[in-house]
Amino acid sequence: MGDPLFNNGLNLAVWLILIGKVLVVFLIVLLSVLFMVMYERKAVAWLGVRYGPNRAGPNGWLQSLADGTKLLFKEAFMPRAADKVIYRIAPYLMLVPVFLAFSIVPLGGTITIAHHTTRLQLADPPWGILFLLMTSGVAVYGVMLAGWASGSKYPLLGAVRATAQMVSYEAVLGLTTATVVLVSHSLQTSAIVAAQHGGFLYKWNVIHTLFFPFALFAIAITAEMTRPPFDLVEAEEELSGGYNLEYSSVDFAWFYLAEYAALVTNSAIITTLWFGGPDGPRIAGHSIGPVWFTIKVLIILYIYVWIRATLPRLRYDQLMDLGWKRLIPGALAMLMIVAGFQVVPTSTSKSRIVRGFLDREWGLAAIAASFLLIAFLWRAIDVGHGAAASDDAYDATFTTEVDK
Amino acid sequence: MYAGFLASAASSGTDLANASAWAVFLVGAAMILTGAFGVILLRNPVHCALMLVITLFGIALEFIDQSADFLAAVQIIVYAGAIVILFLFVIMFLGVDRREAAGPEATKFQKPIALILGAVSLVEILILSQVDHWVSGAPSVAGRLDGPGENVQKLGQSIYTRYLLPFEMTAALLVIAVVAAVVLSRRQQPGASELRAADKEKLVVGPGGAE
Amino acid sequence: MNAAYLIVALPITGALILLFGGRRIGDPLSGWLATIAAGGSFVGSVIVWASLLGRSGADRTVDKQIFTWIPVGSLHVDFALQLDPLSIAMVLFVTGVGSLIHLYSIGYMKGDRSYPRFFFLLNLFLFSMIVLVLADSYLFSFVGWEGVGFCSYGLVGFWFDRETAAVAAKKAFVTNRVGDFGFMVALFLMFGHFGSFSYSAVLGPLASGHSTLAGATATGIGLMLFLGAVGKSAQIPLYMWLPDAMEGPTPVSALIHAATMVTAGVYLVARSAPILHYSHAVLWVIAIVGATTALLAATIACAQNDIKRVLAYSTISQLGYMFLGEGSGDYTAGLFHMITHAFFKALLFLAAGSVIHALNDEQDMKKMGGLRKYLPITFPTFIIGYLALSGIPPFDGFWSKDAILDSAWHMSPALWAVGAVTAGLTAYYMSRQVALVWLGQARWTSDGHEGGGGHGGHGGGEPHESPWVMTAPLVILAFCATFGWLLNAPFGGLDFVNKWLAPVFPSTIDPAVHVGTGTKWVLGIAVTAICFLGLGLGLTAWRKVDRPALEPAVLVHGWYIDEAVSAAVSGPLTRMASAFSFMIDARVVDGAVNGLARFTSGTGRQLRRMQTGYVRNYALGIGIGTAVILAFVATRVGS
Amino acid sequence: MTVPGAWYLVLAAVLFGLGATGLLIRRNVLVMFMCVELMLNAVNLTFVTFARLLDDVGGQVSVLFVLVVAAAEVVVGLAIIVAMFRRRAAATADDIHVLRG
Repeated sequence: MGDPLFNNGLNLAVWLILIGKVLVVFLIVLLSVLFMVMYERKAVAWLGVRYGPNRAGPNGWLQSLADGTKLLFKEAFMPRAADKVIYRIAPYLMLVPVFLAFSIVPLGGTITIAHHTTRLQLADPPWGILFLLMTSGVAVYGVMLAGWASGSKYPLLGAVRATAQMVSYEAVLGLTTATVVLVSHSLQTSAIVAAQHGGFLYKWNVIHTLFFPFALFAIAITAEMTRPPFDLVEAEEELSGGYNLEYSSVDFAWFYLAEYAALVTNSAIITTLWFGGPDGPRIAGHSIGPVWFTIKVLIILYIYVWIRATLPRLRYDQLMDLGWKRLIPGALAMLMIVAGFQVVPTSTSKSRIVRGFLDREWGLAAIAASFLLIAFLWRAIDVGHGAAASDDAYDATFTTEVDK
Repeated sequence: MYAGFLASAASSGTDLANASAWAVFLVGAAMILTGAFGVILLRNPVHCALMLVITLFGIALEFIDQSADFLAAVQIIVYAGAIVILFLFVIMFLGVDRREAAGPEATKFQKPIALILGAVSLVEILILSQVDHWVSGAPSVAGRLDGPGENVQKLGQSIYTRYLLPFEMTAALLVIAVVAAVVLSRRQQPGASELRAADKEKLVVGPGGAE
Repeated sequence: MNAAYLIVALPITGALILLFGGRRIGDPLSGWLATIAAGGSFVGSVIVWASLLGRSGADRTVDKQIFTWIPVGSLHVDFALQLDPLSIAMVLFVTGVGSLIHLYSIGYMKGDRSYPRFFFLLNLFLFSMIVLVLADSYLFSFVGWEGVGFCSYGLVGFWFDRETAAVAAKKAFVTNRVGDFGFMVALFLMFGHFGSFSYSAVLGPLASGHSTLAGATATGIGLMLFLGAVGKSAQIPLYMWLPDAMEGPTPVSALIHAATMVTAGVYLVARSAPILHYSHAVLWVIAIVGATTALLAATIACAQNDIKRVLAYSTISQLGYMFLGEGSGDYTAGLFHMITHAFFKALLFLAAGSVIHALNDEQDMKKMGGLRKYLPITFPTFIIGYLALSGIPPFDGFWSKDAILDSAWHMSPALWAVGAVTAGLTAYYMSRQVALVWLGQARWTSDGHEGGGGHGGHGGGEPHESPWVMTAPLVILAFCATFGWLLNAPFGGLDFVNKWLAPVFPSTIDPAVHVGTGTKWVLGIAVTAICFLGLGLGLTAWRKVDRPALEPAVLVHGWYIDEAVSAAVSGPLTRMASAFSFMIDARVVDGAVNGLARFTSGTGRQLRRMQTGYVRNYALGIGIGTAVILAFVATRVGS
Repeated sequence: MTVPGAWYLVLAAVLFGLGATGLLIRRNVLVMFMCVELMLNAVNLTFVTFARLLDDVGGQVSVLFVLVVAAAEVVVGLAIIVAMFRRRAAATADDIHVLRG
């Protein structure tokens, strides 16, 4: 089940390969961040019909490297009211989970080095998906502590906002990931990828789970990363910069790095969970998983940039409404529907029609139940809105009277 | 957590597996104790919460060391990812991240008695640890833990068959907790609940005479 | 067989729906809902009956477990239904007549303020009665027993804003409690002796003849059970509540008198036949009480002016007949009379209700008369009920009364004589009623009577016939009252009820009544002659005249028994109570209570110091406790 | 898996003791809550250890339930603290003694 690398026990070569893999994955993430920053700036410029960076390096492609270097040499500054230790730790707390999350992404196939076959994947634990949820859960600490440790008002507000946002959307993330686990019958990322293999796109989870879970997942993970249009954490107009306002120099660079690393990692995870990972047609009899994987990730990354260039930022209450009142019920319903269809048929009727119906009855029941649930929630939300509106109206009457 | 992962994969060289198991246990124990002492000794609640996180990671390590993979993951997701975050959130939300009030204790002997009690309990536990028969229950009542199959699978099978009723009850408990939390922490609209629409119309608020 | 659940479930479902949603369901609809629930219950009973018919006689007892109610040690009481010929026979006529009364009430209660509450109580009443009848143990039956008591309280006092209604309800309830007390004592005795409450465990060994029940115990249990039956079935000395129960709406009277409440006692005695069999004394007590009640109530009925009160006393009288039959050892005759009585008494009450309805709540017979022209459907049906009650052949009252009197003759000719006189009186007072209400000239004025309370809507004007929902049950019941006797005709092999109930009353506990055929003929003709005599007397005496001096005050006041009881209770008892209240209550009881309170508060005042309000103090306490326990464990393990 | 179960149990006991001591000596309600979490974790550890020693999956199931209950407890507890904070701007457990009545 696990990585074939460990089939023959641990020896020096295995250790070396392991260390090599760690380094490679680390570099992949690091370099992709450098690339991503430029990719985004170029793409946004193109979408905005501007030039974008075009000075450093060929066509400006070394601009991000130059920016990074500049940041490293700036003075590291710390507010007096800051909590010294946590202020320093926070950027790393943000960076580490992102890098860790990438370690469970299968990049495609296996490779043989010195008689040792290993997967193109740093780690493949049987509970890989849980590891993903773990990292996304722990990632909140970075933002939260950075905002708090700055000892300043606006970063704290940004951090509190970010925490509420990330915790809220984590539920959707978990529920939609559960649908993937349901159809793949495994928590292991490599098994999930394998389950999506074959059947010309049909087996990709994005289609296999009726698309909606994917949509919800994509929204949730965007909010989780605090990417636009969910970037209220760093809403300049209100918070003058967000949780990392007081950071400068290399510490700020880590935040920047972590943000873009998260973008890349999460794109890779979307690819893995929903788009078959490295799955794709063979070229000339050769499996070229990593190539397909890269192409898919690039497309998703481009969509992220596109969204950023297009959509305006949400208001905070809209964000919470969307998360709690729309996405979570929807994700729950989709989970029930997918689960309903997963029930193994047990009917033994002779008639095909009867059997077909019986096979589907769980699914139909789940759909019906989901619709009922949604309708019920919808009604509840409307009632809640009505009550809130009447309260507001009540407040408003008071206010206007007073203003007179 | 990779150490445990490695340890589980090592089939040859029992010494190595043995050593790694011990290593994981000791690292976990160190984390647990550090974190626990941190929680009870540090002054700042935020630091306490972070120390709690360290303890939780240590516990997760011990879980992995005892091949409870799923629980380790859930431990991190639920405890570190949700519960402690909630703690921190409340601390920051309320702004109680100051040092603890250093005023006199309400009751004089609270702290010394507590410390003595802790020490006494520790001694008692150590005495008890000299006893051999720690395990006296019937084995494999609810299902075998060893043997083929994933830990998650066995756990799930057990939960959804033998423990279905408790499981549903915990689900109900969670719903109740959510509702309770909403009710408890909702800001009261002044008078909105007492005043019906008809009453509101009767309300005449003169200029400047509001509230 | 599973229809049995339906019998129980439908009325309670209807009751619950009406309880919680009655107001929303609204005026006619809630009545229909209740009627459908009752009717469904009847259909269920018919289904169960049909499926029991398909079995052989010995096989006709089925237990239907619902859930375990009391599992305490060796005591094990189930919520379970026992379907056997007796309970099915009971439930059939309870639900059947009950449904008709439901239907009738839809029309009768139209426009009442608390329409849904009425039907809620009706359905609950029906449910309680079904539980009482179908239960498989005395204890479960007692639940229904109490439920019936409660519902009668609620229904008699339905118009509780009337002083008299509230008082009557209270009276019914209190009187019933006396009977319930007897039932409970019987339960305790039973538990003490048998260790169980279920019919199969208590009665099974008795019926088959091998049980070690001592005569004294049997007498005790039997008497106490009969005391319960006396309370519910309004026998001497606990009959006073029944006439007063007329304060309830007329359908309630019909329900209480015909189908549910009062038959509970008759059922209980029949059910307990194996116990009674062990004690001849109890049988004699039952027979004598029954006969006395029959006569006494009949005499009182002769002098009443309220149309419903006459019927109420006649019910008491007829119940006396039933107990006379059961006391004579002929349970089937008693039960058969109960069934026929249910038909014609429900008919009479509903017809009386129709009259009252037509006259805008006028109940005084002296203000009626000549109504036969105005109520073309009610009149003939009432006449059928009248003939049946008077024991005129071939209406079914004759047959069942005849069977009872035969058994009474077998027991003692004196009992027969009392019964025969009662029969004559019955014919007399019923004729008086018919003459006053239907014949002669009208003594009401078309605009004189003020519109009564609840169901207005039609002010003055001439009396008019009721809507079809009220007359349809009348017609059905009249049909039953005319042909119901075919259920148990004593010739031609038509004695279905006898055959049906034969497994419940095997010959060991119900020896055949040996009355020769010739004697039977003689007795039957004699009784019929007495009945005709009463009939003729009543009609001729009351046909024309308004007020003949045939109502001695002593009868009008029901032999002054009510007054006597009041005097007895409120005189010496009140004095005794006040004496106790000063001597024992103020000194002993209060002293003990106050002393306890002082002790408690004193202790509390001291202990309050421990409640510092500091959570951590409490936690410290827990911690110390834990340490002590740990130390204890450590020492134990170490040794 | 050769670390004897007793080691884990002692570790859990020590953790439990630390949590209990912390509960007694700390005054901040939030920190007291954290100490309760420490104690719960100690119990979880014993559950898992016994599950391994007895080869019984029931122990691990119990841990799951403890997790859920802990989550519910924290949610309600924190809500109470927030509600309390509206009245008195301090998170000291001793402040609640006014509820003594």
